[in-house]
Amino acid sequence: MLQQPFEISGLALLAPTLLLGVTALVLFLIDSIAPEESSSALLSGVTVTGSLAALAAAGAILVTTGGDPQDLYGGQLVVDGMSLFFTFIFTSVTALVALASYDYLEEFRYKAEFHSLTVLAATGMTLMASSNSLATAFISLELASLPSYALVAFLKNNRGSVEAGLKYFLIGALSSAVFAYGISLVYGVTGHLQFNQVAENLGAAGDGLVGVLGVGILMIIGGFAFKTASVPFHWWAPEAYEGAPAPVSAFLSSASKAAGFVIAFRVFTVAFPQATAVDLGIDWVLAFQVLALVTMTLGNFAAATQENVKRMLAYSSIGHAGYVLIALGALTGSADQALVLGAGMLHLVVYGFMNTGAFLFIALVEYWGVGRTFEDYNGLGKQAPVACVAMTVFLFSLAGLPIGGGFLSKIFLILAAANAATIGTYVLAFALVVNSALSLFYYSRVVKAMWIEDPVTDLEVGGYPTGLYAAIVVAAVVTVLLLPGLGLFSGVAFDAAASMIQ
Amino acid sequence: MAGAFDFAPAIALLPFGSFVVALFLGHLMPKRGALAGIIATVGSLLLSIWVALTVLGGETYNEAIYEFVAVGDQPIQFGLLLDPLSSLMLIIVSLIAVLVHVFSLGYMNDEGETGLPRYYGELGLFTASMLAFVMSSNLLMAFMFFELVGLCSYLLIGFWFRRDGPPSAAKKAFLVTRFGDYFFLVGVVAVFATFGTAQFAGPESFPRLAEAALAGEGEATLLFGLDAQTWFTVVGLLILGGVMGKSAQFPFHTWLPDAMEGPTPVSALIHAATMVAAGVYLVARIYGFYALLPTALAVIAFVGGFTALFAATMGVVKREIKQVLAYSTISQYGYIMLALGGGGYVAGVFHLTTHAVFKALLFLGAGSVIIAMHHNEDMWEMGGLKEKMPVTYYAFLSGSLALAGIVPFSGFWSKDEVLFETLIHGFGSDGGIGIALLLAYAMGLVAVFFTGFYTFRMVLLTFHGEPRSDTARDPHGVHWNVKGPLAVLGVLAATVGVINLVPVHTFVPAVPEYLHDWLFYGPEGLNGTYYEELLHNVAGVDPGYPLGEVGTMLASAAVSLGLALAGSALAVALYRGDSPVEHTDRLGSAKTVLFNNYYQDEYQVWLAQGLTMRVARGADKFDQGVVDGVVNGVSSVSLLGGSRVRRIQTGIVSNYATLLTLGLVALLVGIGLMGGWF
Amino acid sequence: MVPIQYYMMLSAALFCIGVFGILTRRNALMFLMSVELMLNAANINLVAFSFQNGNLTGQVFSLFTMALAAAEVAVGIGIILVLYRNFSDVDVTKATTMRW
Amino acid sequence: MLIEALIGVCLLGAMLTFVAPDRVAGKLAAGISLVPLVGSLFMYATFEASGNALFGGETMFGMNLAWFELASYQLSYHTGLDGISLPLFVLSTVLVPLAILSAWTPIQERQSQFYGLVLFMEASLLGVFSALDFFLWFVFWEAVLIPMYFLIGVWGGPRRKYAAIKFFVYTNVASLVMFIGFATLVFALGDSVGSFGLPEVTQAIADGGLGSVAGVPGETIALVSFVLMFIGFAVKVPVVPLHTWLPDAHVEAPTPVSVLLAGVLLKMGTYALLRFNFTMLPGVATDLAVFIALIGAASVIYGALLALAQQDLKRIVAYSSVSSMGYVILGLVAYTEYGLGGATFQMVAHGLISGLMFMCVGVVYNTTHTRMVGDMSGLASRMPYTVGALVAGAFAYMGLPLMAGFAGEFFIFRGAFASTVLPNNGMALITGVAMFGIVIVAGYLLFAMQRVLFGEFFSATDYEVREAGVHDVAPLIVLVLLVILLGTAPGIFFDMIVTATRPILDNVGGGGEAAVESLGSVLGGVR
Repeated sequence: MLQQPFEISGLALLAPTLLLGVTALVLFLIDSIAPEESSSALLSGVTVTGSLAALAAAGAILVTTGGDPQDLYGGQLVVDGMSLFFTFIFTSVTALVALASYDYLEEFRYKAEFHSLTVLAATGMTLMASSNSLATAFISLELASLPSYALVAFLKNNRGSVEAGLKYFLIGALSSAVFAYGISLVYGVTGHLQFNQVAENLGAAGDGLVGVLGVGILMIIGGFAFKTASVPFHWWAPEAYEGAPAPVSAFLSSASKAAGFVIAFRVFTVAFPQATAVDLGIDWVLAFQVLALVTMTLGNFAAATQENVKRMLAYSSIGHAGYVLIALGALTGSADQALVLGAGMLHLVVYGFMNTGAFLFIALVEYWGVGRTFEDYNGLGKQAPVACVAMTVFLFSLAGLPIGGGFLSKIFLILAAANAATIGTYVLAFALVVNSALSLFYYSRVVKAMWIEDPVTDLEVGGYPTGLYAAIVVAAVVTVLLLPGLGLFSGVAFDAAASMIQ
Repeated sequence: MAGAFDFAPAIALLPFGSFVVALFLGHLMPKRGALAGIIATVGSLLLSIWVALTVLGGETYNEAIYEFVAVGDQPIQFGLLLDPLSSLMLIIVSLIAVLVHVFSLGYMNDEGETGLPRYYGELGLFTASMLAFVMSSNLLMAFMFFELVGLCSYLLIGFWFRRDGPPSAAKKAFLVTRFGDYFFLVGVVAVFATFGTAQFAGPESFPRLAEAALAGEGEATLLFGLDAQTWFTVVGLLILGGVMGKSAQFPFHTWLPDAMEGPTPVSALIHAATMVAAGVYLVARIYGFYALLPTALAVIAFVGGFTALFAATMGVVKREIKQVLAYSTISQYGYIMLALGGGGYVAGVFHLTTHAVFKALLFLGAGSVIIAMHHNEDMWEMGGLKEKMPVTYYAFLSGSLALAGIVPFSGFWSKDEVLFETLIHGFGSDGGIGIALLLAYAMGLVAVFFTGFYTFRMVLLTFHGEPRSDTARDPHGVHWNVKGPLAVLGVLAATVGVINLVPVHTFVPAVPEYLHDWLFYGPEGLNGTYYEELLHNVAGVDPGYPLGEVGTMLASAAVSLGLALAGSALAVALYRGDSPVEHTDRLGSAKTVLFNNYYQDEYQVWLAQGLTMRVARGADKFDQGVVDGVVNGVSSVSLLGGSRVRRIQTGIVSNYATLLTLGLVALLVGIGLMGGWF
Repeated sequence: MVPIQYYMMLSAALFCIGVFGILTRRNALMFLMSVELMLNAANINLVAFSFQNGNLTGQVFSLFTMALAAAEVAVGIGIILVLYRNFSDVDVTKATTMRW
Repeated sequence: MLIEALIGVCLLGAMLTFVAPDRVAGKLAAGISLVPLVGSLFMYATFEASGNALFGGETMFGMNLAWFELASYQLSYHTGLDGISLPLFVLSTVLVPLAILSAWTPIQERQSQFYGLVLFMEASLLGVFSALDFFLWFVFWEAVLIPMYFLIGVWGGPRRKYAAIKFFVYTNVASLVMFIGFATLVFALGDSVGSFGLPEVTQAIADGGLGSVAGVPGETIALVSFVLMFIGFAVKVPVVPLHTWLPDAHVEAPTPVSVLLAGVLLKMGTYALLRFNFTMLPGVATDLAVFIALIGAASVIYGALLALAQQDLKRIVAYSSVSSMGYVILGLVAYTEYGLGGATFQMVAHGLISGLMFMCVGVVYNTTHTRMVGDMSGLASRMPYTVGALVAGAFAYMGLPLMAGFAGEFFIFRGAFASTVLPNNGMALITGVAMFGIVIVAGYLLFAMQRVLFGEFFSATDYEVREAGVHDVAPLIVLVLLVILLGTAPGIFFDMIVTATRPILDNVGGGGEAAVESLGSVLGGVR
């Protein structure tokens, strides 16, 4: 199917992305009209509305097209079940973060900039989900990254925030350079950037260029590893998540990670099909297995003994990146690839809610000014039971207990590893078990602090901010509902995965 | 028309009812539940007599009355087996129970004890369990009630739980018998595994199946690749474990002397006449099985003979009256075992009967003395009670003569038959069993001497001479409720031997041998005739008469009576007079050994506390240190690893870049080498 | 015509110089410049391969890369500015308030 | 439908209790927990299904709805009760109200949360015993951990945090290991099964659907997944040497929680062993019978020895649970009617008895504020009813006939002794040795009773010791009566259990001969 550029249907298909872009512009507009007195409610409202509109548009497109792939701009972009699925994640997270920012940003200037940067990053992420070419992938990745750098360093008088921004930016710049170089090598061997054409020309590597192609592919992996906070490109993550304003941490660790994964899924299933790559001697599945193993282990082990809750969540976020990498590491020839990919997608959707919720709870605690260590959380459950129940839901769901969708999605990942049934994937499965146990340990440290420990000092929470509470409660409710209701997504996820695998 | 058998369940249910009533309503009733118990046990006694009469009419009963569970064709049922043996035992048990209930009025109520509803409740439960045990139609049901009487024994020994002694004795009693019951339980499941049934009677009963299997017919699952004879012997010996525990046979006898911590009526009922008899009764009950197994028989006889002698020697030096009786009980049950093992089925049951009577009598007599002595049991503090309490004295004397085996008291007849049967079967049987029986006989014979000695030592010290303490000079009087049972039993102890005057019958055939006939002509497969055939055909146990039938009998009787008299005479010689003195020092080093009961308690306590507890503590250390240590170690190592891993996040972004590059290069090299890029 | 290998060697060398710069320089600006070197190494590759493969895709993409590099520098300079404001230094190893 | 209604009542009740004020929470929860009790008794009364749910037998009171699709697998919401699960279902509904009653005295803080969590746990427990689809079952299975963590962690003793997290992590790891095992098994079935429904999987395996995967033969896969699942469930049971979480959890948990932990939670492990390992993979089970039987026997003896060495009453009872559950393992591996039936029956029996024992110890603790054997004696004179119940419970634990424990143990002994899964009557030998546990159990219980209950009254703590209140003693009496009822009429449950275990035995086929020749293949298979 040949699509003409700017054809009306094409634009409609890109409605989520466009809506987000327009929202960002509207925010700029509001800010430029009334730079000093722009109200938090208005800005948050616009952002939430824009995100939800994009979400609704994605849903509508999914219903209309049934998830069939629709090429745009000569195949540079594609709108299919996968992209719409992830658009759902991005827009939901954006909406939640924007809702929470209503209170969080109340004291700050530059609210509009904050919101528009968030929305711009989300725009980039939706484009990443639709990218069907290494070029668009690179551009959209940068579109998602650049606002993120600024967001992390948003508290420009806060040393932590600035340091976080610096580290994020430096590692990010390095990674994008590696990524770009990898793209150039792949382009050199195959002569194309569009995924399906890359796949068709992979065979060209046969005459002595395997090494070049292989190095290129591994460097591309590096680019994704940065975005998903995977080893060895994860270095920025602990500091960035810790130093950034908590809503930004939520946004980055949930949405940005998902964006990295969606593009990785697409590249490695469409552009470098496993069978062809392995025939050539480029066993990227093995590479992902190694990365998954190291990433989840490092993330969880480092998280286990943290004193700072936010940093613990940051490391746990690395651990979860490792879990989802199983979805790539288990894409062996023996696996039911739709099952494997779908499992990763489902984990990301659940993770989008539970992890966002957890970081938003941190935002709430920062809002109260309670403190950052585990001990500071002691006895919080008595003061703010609703929020603490929600946090408990998030944490246990992250740990893979059946109080939220995280339980199912995590065991689906184990299932995926078992399904692939190679030694490597079994190692991954058991590593996940061990790590999961460890994660249960450190997540429950927070729970213990909130519910079991007695407060060290007289604890007084300062108010019950509506926006933050609303966001947290919504995230919690969705997390819980995703346990019985994961089926709503599983159909889309597995269909999308299956259609991409062909 | 409903006959006796239809009411048979009530024999056990009546005392059970009294248990419930006494326990829950006893505190509202006059006499605190004793009446309920008496009424119930009298009812049981009457019903038992009715059943016995019906059995006498030639009927027997062997029916399942309650299905415990059913799986396929192997149901587990509760049934009643009412035949001569069980109906005899029913009468004994219910009779003694009635008397003990009455006696308790004097011993417990009149002494102002508290907790009487519990006491009578437990007595009721015991009686019910014991009666149910007696009527059991299969081995499992027997085991179950066997355990329940053990429970009641535990509860009653520990009746005075506020003191330190009784609970400890109760625990020991339960534990030691439990040790035997372990073997019994293994035996029960082995019987099920082997035969698929545990029925006592009928063509599908396990003794009959065993017989068929030994004859090479029928089906029995033999385990461990053993041949039928060996495997059945193993099973038989396993069951024997329970028997030896309950009947206090060596080496499981240690609990019984301690059990005297319980109230004396309980000792009379449980630890003399009935529960202790449960063990040997069981052997008699499945005699059709043991009669197939010469090795098992030899073991039974040998254990019995040894225990008879062993316990009798310990009884010689005891100071407390109940202790003497306890060792005497152990010894007497040794005789019963000796009889059963020696092929004397009737002799065993006969001695069981007479012993139940005279030992219950002796205990109740001792109880009467104890009441009089304000619960002082030391015989060296007594003396001269003969004049103060004549009824007790004469009854006690009757029991003592029976115990010592002095003609014509009941004990003489039964003990004589026990020894005689063992002797002739020892002579008549070839091979190992013959020798074993003769050895056992010899031990039993020697024990007769000691029996006579300790019996009369006890009588003399208690009743004769001058009172040796103030309480003995002014004893507490006893009422009719004590004297009545004593009188009944005193008469019985003297006369009950008439039920089986075998020697007399030999000379004067007109004199009946009721018990012999009663047991020999029971239902098919359950009677003495049949057992004799089995002994002859399968086990190779036959009678032999070195001096001719009559001559042997007379010789045997003369020897045993002579020894009994000799023992008694020695006791009289040593302890007569107004102020007898202790002669134990003459025993030299043997005295210490005897006072310490051959150190049997010591090694058993060491087994339980020294060895087992040490092993347990070792296991606990191992568990805490190694098994749990590994678990905690894994967690510590993980956390330590975690705190190390996080150190690589140095905070310096240049290091990050370095590590990032190194990581990427390592990945490139690794995957490249594997893919053969270079 | 210059063989493609030469371009690749050039770009690889450039890339390595960039990496070396990142690993050794502590000045944030030098860090940025090194990244630019690496990006330009990619650009050389793209253009060369574009020429080699006979399509314009690579060249067009290299234009995008340049633009993005510029944007990246803009953001980067901003961050370096606030870094200087907070830490009074542009030494990237000085900002270590968060670690482990 | 009824199952769902009852679970729903529990969940709604949990929420309601959670928001209720503390002073009514206990009574409210007790009231709510009566609904499932009545419901399950109604189920028992009207139960007429026969056969095993996993072998296509009829089930009752459940539902079967499509839940969602997992790639090519259909996950369903499938529940139902058969003769194995109904007794355990009833056991749960019986123990929860009693546990709630026994909580009235000791639980004085954060009551509404406590009772809410208990009801939440009941919902999960009911789910575990009724779910017939693997994922649904696994949700309930893991959901039990959450309330348990809080119940131990918040209301527990001095080391509660350690105990709670240990329990939490240990059992969670085990569950996931088990999950890997089951997933492996299902995937090895390939296209022959399109769902994770337990009946479907069982049927597919029985039909010989286990093929080789990636060159690994089906037998090896079965072996591996059996071992993984066994390890997973063994932690829950718990089987030596995976038991060390249990004493800590029990000692620290408040009484009502110990009751549920010992009474129901441990049974989840053996229930799952029966449902998964021993039903689905009988071939492997018989191949490995010697190891499993030895593990069972080791649990019995070792657990009993450990109990003997303890001074804390709760620890004694906790280790006895390890010992008792060892019998269940023996019964399961026997593959005889009495063995399987007895094992299932013993689950119920031990649930009641251990619940009773923990409650008694709890009442003693509420009064004396100590559980150490040396710290008190002569309680019998001060609290006769409690001591009476304690004595009854202890004797039930020792396997006194006409009490539930004896029935269960005897069935197991009988079944295991006659079992032919091992050549040369190995099972008889192992059973015979394991039976020695009945002596040790008597030993430590009698010693403890003698020292604590009898003798002169003495208490090292300065509290007034007197008989506990009605709502403390009533549950004890009820449990004693239930134990006696089940002991005198085991057919109440045994009959239905046997109908449900029969298909398992039919599936094993001529277990005996097959097993003898399979010992060789074990060694081959393991290699």
